[in-house]
Amino acid sequence: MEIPYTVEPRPDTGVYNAKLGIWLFLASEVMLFGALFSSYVLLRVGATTWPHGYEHLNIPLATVNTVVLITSSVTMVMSWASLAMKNLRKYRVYMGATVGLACVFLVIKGFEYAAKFEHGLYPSESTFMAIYFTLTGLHGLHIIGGIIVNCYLLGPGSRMWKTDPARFTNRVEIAGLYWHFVDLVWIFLFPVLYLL
Amino acid sequence: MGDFLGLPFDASAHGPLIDRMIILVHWLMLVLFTGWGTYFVYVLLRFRRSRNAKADYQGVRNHASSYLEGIVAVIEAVLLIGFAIPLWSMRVNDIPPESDATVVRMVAEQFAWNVHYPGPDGVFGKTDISLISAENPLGLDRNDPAAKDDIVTINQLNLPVGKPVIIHLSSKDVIHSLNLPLFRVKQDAIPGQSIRVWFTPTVTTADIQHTMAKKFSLPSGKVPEELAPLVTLADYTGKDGQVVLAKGASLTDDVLPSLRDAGISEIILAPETPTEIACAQLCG
Amino acid sequence: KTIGIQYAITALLFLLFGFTLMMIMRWQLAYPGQSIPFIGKLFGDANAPDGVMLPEFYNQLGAMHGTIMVFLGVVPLAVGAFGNYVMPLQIGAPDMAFPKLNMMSYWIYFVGGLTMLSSFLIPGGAASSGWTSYAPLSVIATAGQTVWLLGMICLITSSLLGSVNFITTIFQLRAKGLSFMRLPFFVWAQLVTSFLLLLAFPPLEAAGVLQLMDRLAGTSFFMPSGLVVSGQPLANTGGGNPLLWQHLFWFLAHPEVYVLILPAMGIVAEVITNNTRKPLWGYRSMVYATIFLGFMSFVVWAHHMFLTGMGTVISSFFQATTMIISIPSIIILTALFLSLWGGSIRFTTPMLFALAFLPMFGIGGLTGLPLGLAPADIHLHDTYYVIGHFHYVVAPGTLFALFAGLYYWFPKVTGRKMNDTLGRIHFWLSFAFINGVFMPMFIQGLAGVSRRLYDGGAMYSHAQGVMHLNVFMSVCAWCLGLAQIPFIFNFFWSIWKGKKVSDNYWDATTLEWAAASSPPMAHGNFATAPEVYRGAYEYSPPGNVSDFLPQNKPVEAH
Amino acid sequence: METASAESVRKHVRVYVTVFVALMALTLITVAISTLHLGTTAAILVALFIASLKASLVAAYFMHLISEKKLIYAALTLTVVLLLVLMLLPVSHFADRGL
Ligand code: HEA
Ligand code: HEA
Ligand code: CUA
Ligand SMILES: [Cu+2]
Repeated sequence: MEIPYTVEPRPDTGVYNAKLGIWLFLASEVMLFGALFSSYVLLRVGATTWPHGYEHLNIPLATVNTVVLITSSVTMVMSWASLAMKNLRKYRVYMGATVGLACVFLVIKGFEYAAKFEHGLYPSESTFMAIYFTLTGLHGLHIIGGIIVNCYLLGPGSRMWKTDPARFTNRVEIAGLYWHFVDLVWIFLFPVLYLL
Repeated sequence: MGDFLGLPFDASAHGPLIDRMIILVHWLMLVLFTGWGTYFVYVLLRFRRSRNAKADYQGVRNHASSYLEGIVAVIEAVLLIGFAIPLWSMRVNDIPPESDATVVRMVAEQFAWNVHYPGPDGVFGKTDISLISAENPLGLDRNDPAAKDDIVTINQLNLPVGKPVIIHLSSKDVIHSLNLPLFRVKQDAIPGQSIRVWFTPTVTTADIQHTMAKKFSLPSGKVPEELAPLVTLADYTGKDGQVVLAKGASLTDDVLPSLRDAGISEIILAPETPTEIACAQLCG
Repeated sequence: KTIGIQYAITALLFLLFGFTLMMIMRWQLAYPGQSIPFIGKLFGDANAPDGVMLPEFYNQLGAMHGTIMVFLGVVPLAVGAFGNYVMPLQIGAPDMAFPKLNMMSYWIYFVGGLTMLSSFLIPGGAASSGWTSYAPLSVIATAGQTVWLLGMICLITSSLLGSVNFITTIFQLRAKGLSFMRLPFFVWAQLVTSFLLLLAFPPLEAAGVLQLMDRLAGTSFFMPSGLVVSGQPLANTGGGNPLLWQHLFWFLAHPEVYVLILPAMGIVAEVITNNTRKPLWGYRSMVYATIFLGFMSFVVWAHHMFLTGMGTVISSFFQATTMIISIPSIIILTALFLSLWGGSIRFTTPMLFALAFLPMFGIGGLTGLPLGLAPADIHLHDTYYVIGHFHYVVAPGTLFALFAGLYYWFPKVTGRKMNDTLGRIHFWLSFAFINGVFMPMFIQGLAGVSRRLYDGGAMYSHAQGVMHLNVFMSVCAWCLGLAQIPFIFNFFWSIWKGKKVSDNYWDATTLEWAAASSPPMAHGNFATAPEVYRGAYEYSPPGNVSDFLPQNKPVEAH
Repeated sequence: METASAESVRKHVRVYVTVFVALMALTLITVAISTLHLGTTAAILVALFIASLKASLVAAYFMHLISEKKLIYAALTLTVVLLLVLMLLPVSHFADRGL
């Protein structure tokens, strides 16, 4: 007996298994970052002094990174759309772009970190720096996770396109949902850490 | 009920209120438990297989249980609004003005309580962590005029009876919890925060000691270990008229014979320190 | 299914280990400062010089007992084992929705468990700041705490993967005709439990990451300024808040306690209906109560923090929510009680454990009420009263329900039944001794004796009156340990030598009994996809020949 | 969006592009505003408002939430509610530290 609804949606719930699964996973991610965010609020309200992000952090770099990440989100959704339009070549291009942009994001972040360390700004420097490194670090890990998944879907994973295109398209959609969420987290981190 | 629960001796003004709270809840619990318990036992006997071979598909038809649940809810609401909330606000909001209270600072550390009295001038001297040392656990700045008359004790808290006490509680290292069970006082001491606790002692230590004193028949053999930490509240004289066991001393094997031939068969003993500053938080 | 069994064995072994730690601690509580007999020498001078347990070692055992029992014992057994094995069968699913994910979740749990155990071997020993790991104590603690945090992060990740899988499975793979109001109550319990795990655990994961940063990267999330530890000012920059940890911890840990109890209630409901031979009374109200309970459990966390300096407004809020959350529990228990009325009760071994659960959980739950009223909590907080309260819900409560489940589903898993006589011996001894351990705790607690004292309070005069109870409690604890021998023997003996029984040994109605016993370990549960025609508990329906009507039986058998 | 006909997908693509432009614009706007150094409260409100706007765009269009199924909505509503509870955590901490 095969596991049903791996590809086609279950009539009464209207979704296929992985779709529900990823959304539930994202729900828990929301609670994870939500908890860190409310910790940030609690600490900041309790703090006697709190620096403005722009005093310590490099806004131009971060802005570029925001653009990069949002763009990668678009290429991601485009890669799914290409598959929906039965076009594997375009899919490869867009997915490749997504991975590429993700790496660019990490490289830029790398420069940012390096700069901090040169000025002797370590997490232990202040609560602000601690929050900054923890949040961006955790977000970075999520980016890396995304890159791994996307690489798989770009390389070996894409063989499935031959055997079971519908399911492969779903997988890409799932990966996309995760990727957009990572982007979404950054959309909040950027103002919270850098602009306020 | 209070005795049944074995709540400790009350030594503070608000103690009885807290005990009443505890007692009331336990009445509710007792009623619920015995009620359901008897029902439970009855059902198990009445509806066992051998007595009731065929189960009844419907089971209970009436909805008495809903009313029961309603009643429990109402009682809980009464306990909460009628007793718990007012009592809590009395504990944390109605703090008497410091002018007519004994005010002390207590700073917890692993593993001691540093008590800081402001002295006659009623003003606490400045403290500074850079001054902290073995001799000066609070880092009290002795050059500060206000500090001149300050008194610092360790693990000892002396308070007048009948006058409110306000304790400014904090900690040097980890979280501790000031626990004075006989005074129904318990409050976490949290580093980086100063929290105020207040209560009014109603009994002197001596009186507590007397209420805790118990008669023991003189042990035949050696002194059992549970008697060892206890002390007498009076002098016991041998038959030659001179004191063999002085007031405040504890029973030892060597005095037993002389007490016996003095014809003393029972002896009154009480804990040496009937109440200590306990710490109720895991702190290492 | 394989995974369910793996979970069961691993979890049982951890339970046994956690209990063993406690039996060692109970020696120290009964005979403070006396050398532990036989095994005392084995712990080394770092922990117990010539067999006398050091306070530090006592704290390690305490913290690890709590952690292991909750996160490595009961939750994996209740959710990982019963959830994985029984739930898919009960909803007529071929398997879990994501088998690979499921396997990952088990192995991550396994690694997490080994990590925890390994911490006993490192210098400084295991975590010793209680299972609650309150900062700053936990931040300045020995390396064991770091290992504890890493272990927790594994366990949390495993639970998250698990719960995603559970929820998806329940929503997506229900058999044809199995609408939500036809689900066995056990499945409902698992569903709500999974949501609790899914949404309450991440905050603790976040807290864990922050504490790791504090310990490894020298940050000060939980460390206020100006700390002086044993005379030396701490180097850290400060600016943190110790209570932040407590908020995040209890935001998980309160829902967690319902994670411990809900599956237990589910099992009890199954066993009771089956052995009263009548439908569950008030099934719907139980379902709604469970959902409500699950939701409320997210807004009571600070009732563990009344004495951290809480004002009237907030304390009133949390007292109110705490009182409110007791109502659904009362509803569920009442429903279970009333289900007995008019039944034809068979006192089988699982039934004995299930019945015992009711009053035991009753005691545990009722003693939660005084703790929930802040003024009473002033006297009772962090005393043995609290220890008594929650052990009544987790030990004679949850553990007994889990035993009931083990005896009840054993025939399904192995095709053989466990020996009844041994089962009864196991029950009656356990029942007697477990009460002997925990009932005196209320007396000690009311007398004001604090928990987590390595001498059981012997140092305090206010405790003198009740110290003698410690010996009795410890003896009961050790006898409770002996009382498990019949069970352990029975368990392994029955796997190979137990009496072979039919697929539906208990004449039950729910779907798992429609599947062949000890189904092939390969994925795929049912020969043909079952179809459901009625609710889960059609026992002794009027005008039916047999006294039960399985969910998947097509036509009324007139 | 499993069963998306090529045609409907093309429509999607146009939407994606517009959303992309909007996101870029909003990004620049927040940065611009931040250079004005408004008062803390105002700054926070504006920044969070714009962030939420961007987030909802991403969620609605890239993650196809506008056309999602009831079940998903239900799950997310629950999550959002509990997220709010989580956000009340600091409030519960500071609201009144009575003593
Ligand atoms: C399974 C676990 C579990 C469960 C179900 C509960 C249930 C409850 N708990 Fe408990 N609790 C814990 C596990 C649990 N708890 C743990 C582990 C701790 C300590 C953590 C630590 O500090 O280490 C704790 C601590 C704890 C505290 C903090 C105490 C302190 O530290 O000072 C409080 C305070 O409000 C509390 C309250 C409650 C309440 C009101 C319930 C309510 O949900 C109870 C509702 C149930 C009922 C009201 C019973 C209804 C039954 C009947 C009416 C019928 C009874 C009659 C018969 C059966 C004959 N609990
Ligand atoms: C689910 C949770 C759980 C469970 C089940 C238990 C079970 C028990 N606990 Fe525990 N306990 C805690 C959770 C739990 N505990 C927590 C959280 C703390 C607080 C820690 C802290 O202070 O931080 C605590 C603290 C605690 C203390 C207080 C220590 C102190 O404050 O100093 C004591 C004291 O007696 C105690 C005793 C016991 C006993 C005697 C049992 C007995 O009921 C044990 C019964 C166990 C069994 C009967 C074993 C069953 C398993 C088998 C038979 C295995 C079979 C194997 C195979 C078939 C392969 N516990
Ligand atoms: Cu200080 Cu416990
Ligand atoms: Cu709780």
